[in-house]
Amino acid sequence: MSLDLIIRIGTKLILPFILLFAFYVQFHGDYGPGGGFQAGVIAAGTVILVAITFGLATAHRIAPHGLVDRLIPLGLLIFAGAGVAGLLLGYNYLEYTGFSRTPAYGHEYGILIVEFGVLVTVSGTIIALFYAFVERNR
Amino acid sequence: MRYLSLAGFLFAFWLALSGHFKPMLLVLGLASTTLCVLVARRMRVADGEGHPLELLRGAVTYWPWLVREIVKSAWAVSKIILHPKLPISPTMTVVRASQKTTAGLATYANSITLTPGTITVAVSGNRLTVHALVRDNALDLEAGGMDRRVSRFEGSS
Amino acid sequence: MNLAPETLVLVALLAPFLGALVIPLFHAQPNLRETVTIVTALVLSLAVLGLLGPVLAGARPHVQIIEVLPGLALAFQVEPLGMLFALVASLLWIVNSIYSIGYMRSNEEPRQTGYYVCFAVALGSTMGIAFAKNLFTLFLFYEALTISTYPLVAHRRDNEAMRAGRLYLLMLLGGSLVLFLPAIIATWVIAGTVDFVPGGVLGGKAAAPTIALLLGLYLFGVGKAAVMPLHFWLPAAMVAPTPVSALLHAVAVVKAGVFTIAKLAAYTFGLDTLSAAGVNGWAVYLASACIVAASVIALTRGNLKARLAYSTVSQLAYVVLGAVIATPLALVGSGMHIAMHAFGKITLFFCAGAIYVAHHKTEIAELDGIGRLMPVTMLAFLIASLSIIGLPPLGGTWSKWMLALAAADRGYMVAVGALMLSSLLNVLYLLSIVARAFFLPLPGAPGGAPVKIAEAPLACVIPLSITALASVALFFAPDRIEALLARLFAGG
Amino acid sequence: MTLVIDVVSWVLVLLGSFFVLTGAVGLVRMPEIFTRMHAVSVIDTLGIGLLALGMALQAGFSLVTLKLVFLLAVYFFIGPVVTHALAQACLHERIAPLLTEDRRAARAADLANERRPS
Amino acid sequence: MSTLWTLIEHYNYLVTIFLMMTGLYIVVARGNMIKKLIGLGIFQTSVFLLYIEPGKILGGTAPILDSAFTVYSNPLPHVLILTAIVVGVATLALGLALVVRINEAYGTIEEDEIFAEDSDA
Amino acid sequence: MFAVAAAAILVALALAIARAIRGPTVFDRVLAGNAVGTLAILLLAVFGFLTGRPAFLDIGLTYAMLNLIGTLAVLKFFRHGDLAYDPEREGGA
Amino acid sequence: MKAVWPHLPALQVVLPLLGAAFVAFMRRGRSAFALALIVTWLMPLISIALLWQALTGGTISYHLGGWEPPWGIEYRIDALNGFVLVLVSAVSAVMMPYAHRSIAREVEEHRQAWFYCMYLLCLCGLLGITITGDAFNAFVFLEISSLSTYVMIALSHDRRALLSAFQYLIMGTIGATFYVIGIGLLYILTGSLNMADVAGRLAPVWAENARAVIAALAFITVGVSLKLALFPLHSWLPNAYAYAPSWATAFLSATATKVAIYLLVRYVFSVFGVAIDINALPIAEIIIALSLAAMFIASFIAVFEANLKRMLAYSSVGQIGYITLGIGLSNQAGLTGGLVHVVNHALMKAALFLAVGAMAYRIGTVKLEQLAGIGRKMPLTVAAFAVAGFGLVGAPGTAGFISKWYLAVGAFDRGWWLLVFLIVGSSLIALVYVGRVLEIAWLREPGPELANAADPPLAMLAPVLALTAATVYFGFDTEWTAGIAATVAKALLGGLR
Ligand code: NA
Ligand code: NA
Repeated sequence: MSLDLIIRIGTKLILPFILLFAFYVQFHGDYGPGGGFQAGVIAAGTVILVAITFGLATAHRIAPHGLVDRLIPLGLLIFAGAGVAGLLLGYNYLEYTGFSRTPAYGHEYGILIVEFGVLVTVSGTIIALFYAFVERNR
Repeated sequence: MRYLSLAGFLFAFWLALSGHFKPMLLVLGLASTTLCVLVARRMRVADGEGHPLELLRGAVTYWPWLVREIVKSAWAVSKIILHPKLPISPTMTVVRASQKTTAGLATYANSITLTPGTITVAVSGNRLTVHALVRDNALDLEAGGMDRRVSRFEGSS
Repeated sequence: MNLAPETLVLVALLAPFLGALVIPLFHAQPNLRETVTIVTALVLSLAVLGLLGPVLAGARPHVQIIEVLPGLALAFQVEPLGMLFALVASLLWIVNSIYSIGYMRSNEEPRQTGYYVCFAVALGSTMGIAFAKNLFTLFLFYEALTISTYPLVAHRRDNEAMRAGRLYLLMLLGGSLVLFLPAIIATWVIAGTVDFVPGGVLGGKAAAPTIALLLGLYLFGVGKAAVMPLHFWLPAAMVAPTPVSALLHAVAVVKAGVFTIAKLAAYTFGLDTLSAAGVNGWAVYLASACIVAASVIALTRGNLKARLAYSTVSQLAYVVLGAVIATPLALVGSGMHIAMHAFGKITLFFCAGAIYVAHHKTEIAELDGIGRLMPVTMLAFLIASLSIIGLPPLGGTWSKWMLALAAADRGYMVAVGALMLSSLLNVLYLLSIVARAFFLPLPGAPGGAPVKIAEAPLACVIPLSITALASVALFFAPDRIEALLARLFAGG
Repeated sequence: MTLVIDVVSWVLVLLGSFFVLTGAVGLVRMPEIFTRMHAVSVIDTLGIGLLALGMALQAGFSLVTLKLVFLLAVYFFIGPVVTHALAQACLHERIAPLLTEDRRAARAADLANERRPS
Repeated sequence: MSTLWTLIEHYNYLVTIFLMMTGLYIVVARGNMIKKLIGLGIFQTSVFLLYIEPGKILGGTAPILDSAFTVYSNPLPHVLILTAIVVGVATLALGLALVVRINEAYGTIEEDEIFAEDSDA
Repeated sequence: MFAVAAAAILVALALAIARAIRGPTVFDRVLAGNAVGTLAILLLAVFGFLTGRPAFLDIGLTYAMLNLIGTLAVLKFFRHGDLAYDPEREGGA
Repeated sequence: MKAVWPHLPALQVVLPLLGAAFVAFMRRGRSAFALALIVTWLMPLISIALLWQALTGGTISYHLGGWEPPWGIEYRIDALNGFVLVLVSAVSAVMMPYAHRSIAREVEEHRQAWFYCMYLLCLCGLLGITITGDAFNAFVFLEISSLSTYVMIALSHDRRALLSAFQYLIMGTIGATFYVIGIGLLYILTGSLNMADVAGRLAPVWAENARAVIAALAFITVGVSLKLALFPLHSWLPNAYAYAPSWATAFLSATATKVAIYLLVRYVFSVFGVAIDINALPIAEIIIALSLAAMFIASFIAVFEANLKRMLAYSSVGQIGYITLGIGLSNQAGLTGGLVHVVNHALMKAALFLAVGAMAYRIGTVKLEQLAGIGRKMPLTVAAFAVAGFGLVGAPGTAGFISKWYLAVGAFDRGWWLLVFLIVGSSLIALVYVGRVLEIAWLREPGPELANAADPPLAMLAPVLALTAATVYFGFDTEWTAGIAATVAKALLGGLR
């Protein structure tokens, strides 16, 4: 079977919007913890969708192994690093008040960074798991 | 151009979803949009198929027509479902698609599927294999009314 | 060299362990290796002898290493009973070491380095037991003694030896963990201390039945005392080489058991508490029964070492008897019997070993006429037997006499009867061997014909002669021991 | 005005509910997979659409409405793709559709003929 | 009657208990590792329902888009549920990965067959 | 009004679940499963309106997207036994 | 230094987390090990400083993110968890040098970096459970440590490790879920997740709805008991310990179960105990009964195990029984005994598992019948095994004796004579399984397959000997073990209602 036209076009059409939706979820998680996780799942979903419709090679071109494997610890580093940055600025761990002159904004920025770390880790994990699953016999 | 348009759509999508117009969120929205466009480029999805900018103009007339078709056939299918005898006559057929672009072809195929009572089962060249719930639906499609409508929509751009 | 008594205590404790560390270094040079053993034994004996004077003078040298828990310390203190025990053990170690050299080399025994290491550790542990200031310290070295002697018991490594080793470990270590340790902890809970204090620590702290129960725990928990019916390990351990048997029966192991019992009587229970109504009566009868029963069993054994083993079980019960009668006289008798029996029994085992080394005989039935082949050995056997029986002019006389006197004093006529009956049985099972050796003809040799004397090597014969002579000497010097033991009651 | 909106949204919601129910009934009643897909498509189109419209009317024009419209749009793009994929997979797995008439062979020939003259 | 009311009022407890039991049963009764994981997933899901109740008690709501942005928000139940879900998903993913490797190593994912194979070896 | 809708959706849900259980083919289950998902989202949306929490729309959107991915994955898996199957590289099925 | 001082609680958890993140970037096992070593060696410095602060200055409270408890997550260090922190970090630090060669032998090359990453995550989780004062945060850390543990086990090249990891995953998840149900109930009842806060609010709830409080206690107890392998919830442990990489087994046996025990103590005494009359419930009786069952049944099974690691694993189940027995006794001496055995068992079991791991390193097997005469070839290793083994028996002069002493005194203080005999009697079983190994190792002649066996390299030998020395040292100097345990026990019992 050649690559099915309808599925191909449908996927192409919707992919950027799925990704954007991921970012939307990311930045609108009520400014509290959580958004990063769903966003990570959705973002990873785009890569999985690519792999399913366009094949694994395409997915690898977009998200190579080396990148994916490093996303997990990178997210962790972002998360923990933001906390440590708080420490370095003289506040408690995970206290981001020091990130801006206005404490409330500082806190907001901190949450954003942390959530971004979560996004990176989660998407990396899910893509890595997907790769591990589909490549197990190769 | 295509990317610019995609960016426009994406940002509109963002605004609709977000509903916040605080500077920080707007900045984030723009950043996200840019990132998405970049990724789309990397994925090579925003081409004539994936972002059929050309079909935009015809959409204004085509979509309302399609909605009307959907309502009509949904009503028809409902009647069949609720009819005690379940008067179905499933039929498989092949119809010709006269669209010139793959985007147009996909529009036709999806329109068939969207309309209750008919499903595009397979696409092969410009032949669509269609499953219809009743024989009349199949014959209607064979007659090519919808095909012409989609082609006109495609051509109008 | 004039060392402080405290230093001598440490020297006595550390010398054997240091020796054990040095011995393996000379694995390839047996002569040097054995020199290390002998030197260590000499150093130990000198240190212990050096303590004798101060202790006789009333000093109680005392060393605390560390306080393990509040009120519970790893600590040592020399007192008369321990002094006596340490003296006996350290002196006999010298003799035993010399004997070991002859025995092990003649028999070309394997694993000799390990053997000497274990021996040294066992002696170090024995010193720990002798000088322990409290039950915790005593228990620590008691277990160390068990563990270090276990490889000696299993020395032959065949199935029988392994089984004996397992039994040894299980009954001694197991018994001590299951009965002895709870008794110690109970003492701790009841008295608030496990220190050895003259006059005891339990007096007035608990009701008589509780004390009696505690006594039972100690009697059976201290498995090394081989109180019947927990004595099986001792006959089974006969598979070990003879010097090991000597270690078990005379130098250290069982002596550590009965020493512990005597020490408990004097310093944990206190004689008054122990002899109070409803506490010790049952134990006196138990000890009496053991004395007789073990003697009867000894009579039925045809294997020389097995007979000696049951003899030991019986003789240990004498010490226990003295401890549980719990009068000063009885306790002095007990302490004295530890020494007397040690010299007698070690002689007997040396003799049994010498017979094995020279003629590879183990069964009593094979000993017909052997006195003609080994006159010195069998003469020593006779002397030792008489000491065990308790006939003058031998050391055993005094201890038995004191025990009987103390029993009569307290009205334990059954105990007196048991002592007398046991002496009779001793005569039967020991002197019958001597009689067989001297008066029955040597099989295979024409009657009356002169036979060539074939003794064991000198390294075997000299030690057994020394110990036999010591048994005689002890008859004439009981007052020294008595003087030492009398210090037990000399005003705290 | 509110009354009119109320009434209209009432009607829409009721109609939507009707189509949802009908589709579900069809899902149960239809004899095999292909025909069942047709029943489900009633839910996916009119069922969802009318209900959403009814709710949007109630909410008035707001972001929520806009969002609802977006939701519908996404459904309209994704729905047929999913349905198509399912149907295609069925056919590929050799699940023979229950047919009263199979016009494929004849039509293929017709179309081939049609093309040749042109 | 009042008992019945109590039960109905605390329907989420009932559902929780039902899911717990179902999940545990599957975990225990099934030899197929995938099914065990499914059971485990159901079992874990039961917890999420439990945390919905305090949300009501404390007057917290699920995140609302246009609500005023609060800096110091309480750890609302939904955060807890979400975290629990994350943990659950991670557990299931790891379990699945293990099952895949078990299948490679043993050629089966039935527990009794694996036991049989290991005891042969 | 919304209560009526909710009731209708609930009944529809029951029917769809019945179909999902009865099958008989895996594709029937996938179809019914999709319908269950759609109906559940619809129900949530209705409840959202009832309780004034339109955030459920986001859930609906998420579901729609994940549904696409999930269905495609399931179908591909059943078809090729392998999600990594690459139609461009490995040619005809 | 001054700037770091107030943030030590955070660093205790964050450093291993950061370390794990960095290690994950690494490809080579060697560099991963190096980083893990550095991080691990920093841990005891922090934990000792924290314990010192807690002992001298009272309870430390650190507010994560600057949010005030009970809303924010609070790290709360008192003598109890300071003590556990020091145990976990110090034991890890001592055994860490051993890891490099052992892991290189037992884990495939390309997975070694991954192993160290998981180890650091696990360490982070364990320290997190111990340090946090927030019930839900403890759950998160519990799962972090558990998930990384499953991976660590599965990374062994023995395929049976996969199955063991799976079984552990199932049981561990059930346990964690029970725990989270328990704290969910507490949350419903009190509206708080901060342990200290919950304890403060529980009393009125108890008066009103005792059954729900009991349910919460039951769920938490069962969940944590699964994690700490309380008999009969131990079924995951023997296989997991037997087939995991040797070093991982030693690490887990010394730390993971101990941290779970800490959690149990924390809930029973500091959360529920202060609010309700815990002695009115049959919880002590149940724990004591299960502990006794563990002490006898699990130890008895150990006697018949042919695989040395499995034998030690069953022994662990039995030894955990002693710890929980002390918790069940809940009087000064008994609780002290239980707590001090947490330390003592950690030291002894770590030494034993490491010694066995050294045998596996040298001869590739830990089957008992193949170890005949190994005492001759690996004298120091087997000597260490012997000393630590006698520690399990409770021989005087070892740390194990101290534990049993306190436990027995605790039983006496309750007036339970019979229990005393059961406590000491069960050590007989330990004597049998330890003695059996020693007999084979020392008293048999080595076969030709042991020709190349010798004591392991220094980096592996030193931790074994150090832990063994600690076993002996803490048998005599108990100021830092029993001393602190007694202080902690006094504080815990003093807080009881
Ligand atoms: Na359709
Ligand atoms: Na353990």
